[in-house]
Amino acid sequence: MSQWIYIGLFFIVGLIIPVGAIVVAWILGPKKPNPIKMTTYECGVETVGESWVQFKAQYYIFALVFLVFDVETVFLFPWAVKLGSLGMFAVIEGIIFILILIAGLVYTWRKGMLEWA
Amino acid sequence: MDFWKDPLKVAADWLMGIFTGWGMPEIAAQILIGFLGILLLISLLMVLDIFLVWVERKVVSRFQDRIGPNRVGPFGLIQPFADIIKLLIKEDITPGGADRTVYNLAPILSMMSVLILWAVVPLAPAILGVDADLNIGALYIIAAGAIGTLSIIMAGWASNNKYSLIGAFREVAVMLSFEIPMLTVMLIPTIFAGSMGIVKIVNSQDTWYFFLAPLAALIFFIAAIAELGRAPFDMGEAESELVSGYNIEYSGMKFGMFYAGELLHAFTFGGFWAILFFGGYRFFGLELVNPLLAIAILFFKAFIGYWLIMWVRYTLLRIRIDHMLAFNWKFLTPVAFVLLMVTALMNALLSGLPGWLYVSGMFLSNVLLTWGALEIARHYSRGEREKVEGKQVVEVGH
Amino acid sequence: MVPLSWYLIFAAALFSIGLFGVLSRRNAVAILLGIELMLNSVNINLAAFWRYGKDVTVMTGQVFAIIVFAVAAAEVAVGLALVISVYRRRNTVVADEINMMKW
Amino acid sequence: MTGEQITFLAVALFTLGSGFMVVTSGNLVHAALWLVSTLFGVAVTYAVLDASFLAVVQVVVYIGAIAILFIFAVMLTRKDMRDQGPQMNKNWWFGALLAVLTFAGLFFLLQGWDGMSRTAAVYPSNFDAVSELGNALTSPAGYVLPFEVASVLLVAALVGAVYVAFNRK
Repeated sequence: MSQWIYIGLFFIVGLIIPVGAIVVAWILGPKKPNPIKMTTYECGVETVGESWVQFKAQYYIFALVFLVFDVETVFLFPWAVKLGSLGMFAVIEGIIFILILIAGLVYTWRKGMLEWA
Repeated sequence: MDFWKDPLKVAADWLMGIFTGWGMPEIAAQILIGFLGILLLISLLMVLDIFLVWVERKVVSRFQDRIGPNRVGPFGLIQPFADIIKLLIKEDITPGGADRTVYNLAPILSMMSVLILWAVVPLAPAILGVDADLNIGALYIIAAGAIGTLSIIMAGWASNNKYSLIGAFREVAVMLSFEIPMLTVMLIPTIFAGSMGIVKIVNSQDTWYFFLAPLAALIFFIAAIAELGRAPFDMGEAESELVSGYNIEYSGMKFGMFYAGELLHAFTFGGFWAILFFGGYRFFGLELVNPLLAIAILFFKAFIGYWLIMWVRYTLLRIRIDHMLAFNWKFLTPVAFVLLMVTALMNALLSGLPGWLYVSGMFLSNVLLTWGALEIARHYSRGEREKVEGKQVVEVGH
Repeated sequence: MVPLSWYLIFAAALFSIGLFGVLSRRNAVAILLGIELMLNSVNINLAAFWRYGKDVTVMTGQVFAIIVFAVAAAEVAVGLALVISVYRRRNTVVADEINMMKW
Repeated sequence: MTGEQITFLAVALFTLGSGFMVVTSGNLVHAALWLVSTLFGVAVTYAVLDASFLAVVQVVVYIGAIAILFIFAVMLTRKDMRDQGPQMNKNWWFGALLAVLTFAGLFFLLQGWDGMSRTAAVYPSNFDAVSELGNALTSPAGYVLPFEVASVLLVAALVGAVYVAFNRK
């Protein structure tokens, strides 16, 4: 708990400093908005249509694969901490775990989901 | 005499005396001192950040055979301060269609995600409460990175601009993907040290972990560059196609936050590279002489890491996003997983052996694994090339 | 010290908010958001019971919570995949309009 | 009121407030962002409970992966930036009633339980929770099977999700 107080203080200071910088800039800077200035910047070309563009589903697949692997790797952290004192049994257990993980990766790969098609 | 041994502790004790003299309870005084210490650290980091702008500009110009800033002050040293003044008095334009709250929150979170990383940086063997030795330090780095990822997607979405949305998506896809090998290689120092606490990892590095796991250090370095979104992985802000990516609609100080955050992030990851694989503040017992010397050692090592990141950035070309993601998922991630298995196995097999045998066994297994992975990759890519170009590939001498 | 009851009531309130989201939202993604809130409230309970049990060295509560993380991740992965699959076929994510299994 | 109680109340109010915004916000991207702040509040709750590992995993997994996946999914299932039509179905009042009743019922049930005013167990000063967790997850006497099954579950989820959503034939 006492360590987390310091971490919390870091969060607070880490918020104060950028907020302070932006507020100071906001006070010092001029404020003369006009409609042209506020338009979307697309290299000077008139904006066509909504800013929403249909983005590739591929981005979503990478996020999906990432989610699964992220959770699994996080699972391995307690294992890694304890590895030194548990001996061979834990090592084999971890290797089985990672092999299952790799099986998932291989399946995704075979399915062609990792291609940027 | 006492002051020079541990100046920060002396200062903390002195402040403690003052605060308790005012009738403040001890816990509150401690928290206040912690707050002041953190404020001091972060202010110094911001000054360092301003200096990094100058370093970056000077180094890139040298790489590109230019002189760089040289007008304002000696060697252009005052240039970044002039930049700061410009950023401060510049008009802050919010695009019309922007989602104001999210738009304003994004640069703040981006900067915060970098600053909070310093909560787990062990600056010296003994320094007041700032270096809280969390027993989850390694994961904390990734957690702070998660907030950075979020800030990028917020900036891209809130700007209401096609380029920034595409840039944010690319950037986030790359950052997410490269987080997997990074997490995996972070497990390797954890295995050696038997703890996730950064201080324990540093203290147990009697031999630098670089010698135990050079491949892990390399993978961490590559993943860190991708995580930072710097060239050759700067897909998110590919200037020539996406103008500036997710931060295109930002101006003035808000853009300054993204820019300064990126530079400080690079420096911080140089520091983490040094901490995880190159012994952090340790340098042949020199760190025990004086805490300030230990901090100097850490910053020196971090600068070397930062310099390498810059070197890579200004030497290599941008990689296409499909190549980048394929490189991560089809090469880096499997290699990292295999390396993790090999390290765990070797660690168990070699644990009883004398030190030098252990180190050389680990080192050799890493080198062998690197060689094997490169061979397989070369074989595979030759096959791919033959598929594309027909059977006419002739091995060209280097 | 914070008594155990505060945590339990906090978790119950979060659970109820999540339940409200699940029952009243039209968008399928928003329904999944509500489910996330409910899973989180369960995890708070597990962590609180670990801390307020007789012996903190018994890690059952935390192990349970970590397994819940894995289940939540799996649930999100499959749930959102189903939503996207439906969206691609029916061009809608409104739960009322997804009625292919109804006669 | 001790400092810990004030912290807890502030965090709980923040979390519940953002949780309420998650279920009522009209803009789905905003709802997902409010979810992030709820999740962050829960992470702080874990930190208050001394469950450091859970706190960090909460940020890494929930904010770093699940929330991002939600934002991606919201953007993938919309035709333009804004949502049209009402976000609540016509029976929302029934849902609200049921939620209030659930809370009241849970509150009533908890009132009758005698363990409610229990205070936290002593936290040994040199107790390394992560190491103990590693022990529990990997030692044969602990939770080895759930540990491995979780891996299988996640791979199964990956396979299923990839198959359902993106089966290219």
